[in-house]
Amino acid sequence: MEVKEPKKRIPLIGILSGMISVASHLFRKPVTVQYPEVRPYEPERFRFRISLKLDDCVGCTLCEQVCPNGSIKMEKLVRENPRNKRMLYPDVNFGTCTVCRNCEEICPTTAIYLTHEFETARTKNSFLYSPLELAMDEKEVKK
Amino acid sequence: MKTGETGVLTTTLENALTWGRSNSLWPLTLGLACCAIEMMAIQASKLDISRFGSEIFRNSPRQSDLMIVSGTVTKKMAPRIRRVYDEMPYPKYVIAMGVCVIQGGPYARGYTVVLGVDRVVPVDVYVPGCPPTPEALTYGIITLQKKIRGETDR
Amino acid sequence: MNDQWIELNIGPQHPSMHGVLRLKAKLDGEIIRELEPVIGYLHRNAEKLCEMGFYCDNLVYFDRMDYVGAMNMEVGYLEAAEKILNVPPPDRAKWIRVIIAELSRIAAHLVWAGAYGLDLGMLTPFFYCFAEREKILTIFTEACGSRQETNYMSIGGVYQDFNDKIIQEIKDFLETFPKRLEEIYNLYVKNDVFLSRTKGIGILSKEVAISYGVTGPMLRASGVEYDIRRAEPYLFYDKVNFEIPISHKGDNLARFLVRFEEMRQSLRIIKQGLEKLPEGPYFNPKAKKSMMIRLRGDGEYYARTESSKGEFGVYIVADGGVKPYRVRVRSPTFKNLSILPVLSKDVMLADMIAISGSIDLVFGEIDR
Amino acid sequence: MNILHWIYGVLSFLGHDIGYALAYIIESIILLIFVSVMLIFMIYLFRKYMARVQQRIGPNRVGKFGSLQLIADALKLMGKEIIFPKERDDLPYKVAPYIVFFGLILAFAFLPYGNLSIFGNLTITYSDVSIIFIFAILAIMPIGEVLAGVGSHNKYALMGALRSVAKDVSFEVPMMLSVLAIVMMASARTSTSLSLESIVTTEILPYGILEPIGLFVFFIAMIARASYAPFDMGESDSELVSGYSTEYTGMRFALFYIGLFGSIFLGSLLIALLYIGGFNGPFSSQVGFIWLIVKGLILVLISFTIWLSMPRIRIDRLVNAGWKYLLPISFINLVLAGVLTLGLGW
Amino acid sequence: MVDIISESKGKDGRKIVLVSVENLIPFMKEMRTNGFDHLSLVTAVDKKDSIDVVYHLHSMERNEYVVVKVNTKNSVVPSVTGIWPSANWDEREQYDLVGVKFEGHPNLKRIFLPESWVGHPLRKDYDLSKVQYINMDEDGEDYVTFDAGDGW
Repeated sequence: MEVKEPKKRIPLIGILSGMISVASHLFRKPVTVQYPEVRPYEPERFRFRISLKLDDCVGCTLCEQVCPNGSIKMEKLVRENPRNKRMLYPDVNFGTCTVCRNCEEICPTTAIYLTHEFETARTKNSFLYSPLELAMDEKEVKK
Repeated sequence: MKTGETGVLTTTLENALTWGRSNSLWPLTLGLACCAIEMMAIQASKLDISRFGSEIFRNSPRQSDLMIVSGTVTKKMAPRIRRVYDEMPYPKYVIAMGVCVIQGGPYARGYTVVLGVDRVVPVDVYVPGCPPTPEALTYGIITLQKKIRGETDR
Repeated sequence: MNDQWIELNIGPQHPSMHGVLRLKAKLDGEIIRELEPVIGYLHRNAEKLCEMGFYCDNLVYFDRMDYVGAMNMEVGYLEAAEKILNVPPPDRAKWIRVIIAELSRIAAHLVWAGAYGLDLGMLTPFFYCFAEREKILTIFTEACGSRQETNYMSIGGVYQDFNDKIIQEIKDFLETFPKRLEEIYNLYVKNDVFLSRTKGIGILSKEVAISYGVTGPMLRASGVEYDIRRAEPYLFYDKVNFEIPISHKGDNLARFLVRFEEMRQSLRIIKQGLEKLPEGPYFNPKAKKSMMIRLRGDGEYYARTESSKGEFGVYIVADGGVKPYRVRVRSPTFKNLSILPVLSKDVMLADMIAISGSIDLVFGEIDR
Repeated sequence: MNILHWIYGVLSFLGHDIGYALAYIIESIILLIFVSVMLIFMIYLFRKYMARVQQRIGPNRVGKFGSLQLIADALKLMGKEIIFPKERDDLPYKVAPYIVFFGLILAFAFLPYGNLSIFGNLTITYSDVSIIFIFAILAIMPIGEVLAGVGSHNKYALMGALRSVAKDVSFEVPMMLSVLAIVMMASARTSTSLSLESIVTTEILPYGILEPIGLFVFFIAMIARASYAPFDMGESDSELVSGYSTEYTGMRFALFYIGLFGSIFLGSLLIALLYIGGFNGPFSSQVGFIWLIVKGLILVLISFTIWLSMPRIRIDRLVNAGWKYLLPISFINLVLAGVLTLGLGW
Repeated sequence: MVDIISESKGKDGRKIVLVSVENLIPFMKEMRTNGFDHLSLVTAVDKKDSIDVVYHLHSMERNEYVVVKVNTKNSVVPSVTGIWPSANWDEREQYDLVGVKFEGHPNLKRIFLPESWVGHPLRKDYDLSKVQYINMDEDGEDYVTFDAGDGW
């Protein structure tokens, strides 16, 4: 299919119509969502930060294997959990996590999952979350 | 002037300057990779960074205050980033956007990626995510504003 | 004459270099006499890293190649990887991939259209384009949870199924978008100055285009009716009706018009895809859960797909392990960029910017 | 009775010499304040307008509706480190921004702002040949740009300066010719036809209606002289990084930035005065000043819209447009004006 | 007709032709006259003891696809830049990353990495643990250093 070239016009008419089209947006509603005051629309599946249910984790190290960036390392954590005999829990380095969701996909018990938290900006380059911190809410984690 | 003698005027001036700086961060158009598109998205209509006074993306480093390092910093690019940073006038701020910039991200195991732009330039705020959503980056800019005003604890 | 030429170094940090292209130009006044692109400022060694990761992990690097149209990259990689691993996706997943890939193509072209306006000094269309792109990204977020680097598709299907809400949202988008598209289109093509900047500038002839390996909208704008979706159908592209827009002019304007027409055709494909979307599984159970990292493959496969930039080829050589032996990516923009020194010989500096903008450069893909 | 005399009337107890000296100083301060307030308002208006046509909100965090945004910007720019490039030509580099800025301010001094019944004449400095003054000052501003481009020893800046010279030269002549037509027509009615004030006060119909071609030429030339898209050759963001101002930091850059917006405002006021009746309008003896500002702002908005909706024109086509199209058109306009003046006695 | 070593069919249903290094240029010229006007891809695969160079040829008109393979022990292959200009950058890239020397290439320089980079990263024996750093000298040219203090 041959694309249509724009028709020849009298000069300046097209420019005028463009100006009118631009100026007419003055009367349309802005699409801006004023972020800090208004929470942006977050779809149900929106994912950003990894969280952990400590009681569900069985310490199978699958998430450590599947992580493409090596962000997840298993850490020994003495804790009462009959299903986790090896006492291994993941800790996540958010400095390298690409939110690919492979860990959530592969986890056999859905212990590791992703949450909507996105306000994770910091002034220090320390994003290593211990398993206990992973289980916490982002606001409670103070570094 | 000694510390004890700082009059009301200097303090007020200092406060006013801080207020001006924090509310008028002009970013530099330094787009490196994927995150640059999300950086453009904060400029665009949906998230409109101009509300915070960061409207003008200056092309020349001489006129900008904020360098958003958006995207993977390779070893070949790192000296250029340093040069651009050196060309910026004080006070200047750097936001490391995305995990590639923070610690190398998915490319950390490779052979040409700098493991964190903080080895090249001093970074003020780190925004993790790959790429961070525009909201997350906006939160980073708000954090930077708070840092300039000396309010943040994160 | 040579000693009067100004040597100008454009980039890597330059507003219209679309990332990190560096051009060493020799200028005679305003006219470019010699141009040498220097690339590699975003060389992230994705091909090496692909040899070090599982088949399912490598999707991460492909997402970040053409980062404006990430879904097309995923389709390209999975076309090859699934054949190597013998894990074909079910029909529903294939249709979902068609729909999502076309949405992604529209998003990529919208980013291009906005950025092209900025290259030429036109401020406003950028905002309209990004506002529309934002709607597509909302659909992506609705479908899989990420905006840009989605990691939506996985070996043997897609991660999450379409639900009614997503389908409704896509339908809404199909309704509102064509009108906005025409508005943006008119803003550009009705403008005399825009026409004067694009018409007859950077003419690329058919023979030169083919011999330099140029593909995609750039090739079609030079008059070759060649689209891999039609020439070598993958997914379900043989079951949908769409036209291949071509133009025989080969100039900047032709590329612009072809890309806009492609967006309209993509809308048609999405519409048909939504109609034909079957019920059923969306995931091949062979690749589910912990099987993800145990898939083995051998042989070699070269999959060609039509990304938003052109022919995107993935060549995988496997040796029977859980990780690929060698992954090679044919990136369309890499080949398209190699035409820039040819096109911008003896043109004005401003035209060179217009030409390099019309190539649609994405550096994640060129340098990989 | 203009402002100067009015102030002198208050200060007359100080004697003639001191009184007039003080009056001049106070008047200059009033002018500076007026111009800077207008420019700040203009830039704010531009930002808000740009945001709204782009479906955004624009600055709204600092002050009510972001009204203090410009103050914040100015404070920040004052506090910036000033970098002097190593290989600069010292004097041109340092002088350039001030030439642009003070050229702009000076031009505002000669504009007639109306004749109000309360204050009397609002003109800062009355001159019989104010048109010549204004256009002479307008011709100084490009010199600042050239000095900036050459002085900062940067290839982008140099190219930006060369482009802006080419642009200014090619649009200067059509602009002057179309003004000449107006002077010609005004000379039929007033003896001081080179004074902007008498041109406005003695007109019967606005000259824009009598010679629309002149208005068209002048408008285009004005946008070009003010370096607005599609003629923003000096800046050329996407090609030449930031044009002649590439190497400037802090307040020096701000002076260029103000110069950019100021010259569009100045041009709009000139068009309003010359072509669409200036401060004439209903109740002009009470609100004539307001009329002038409103007309000027409407013209400014039109040029903003042009900026926002147009791509940059290529430099050779721009020069062509200046010499091959606008110049003949302005000659035709001149002839038409002559016919109107002599033949019909308008 | 140029001699070929073997012909087979790949997993993707495309004809794979294996030719010897000496016969490559005549064979490619013949393919070009046969209408294969589009050289889609040049790939070098390090097979540890030898290197395969794979050319993906495509004919725009007939929509045909042929894969040509060359096996080289000393990693020297004649360049096909004279036949298809599109091979220019591809061959530079493969020289850069895999270290195949394309004889007769007009401008065989590294394309992604700086000229003084040691080793070819996509070789299987490339040592990732030896970190190389890149820095920029006064003139804006890159140089490679192994000294961590000089790099980033």
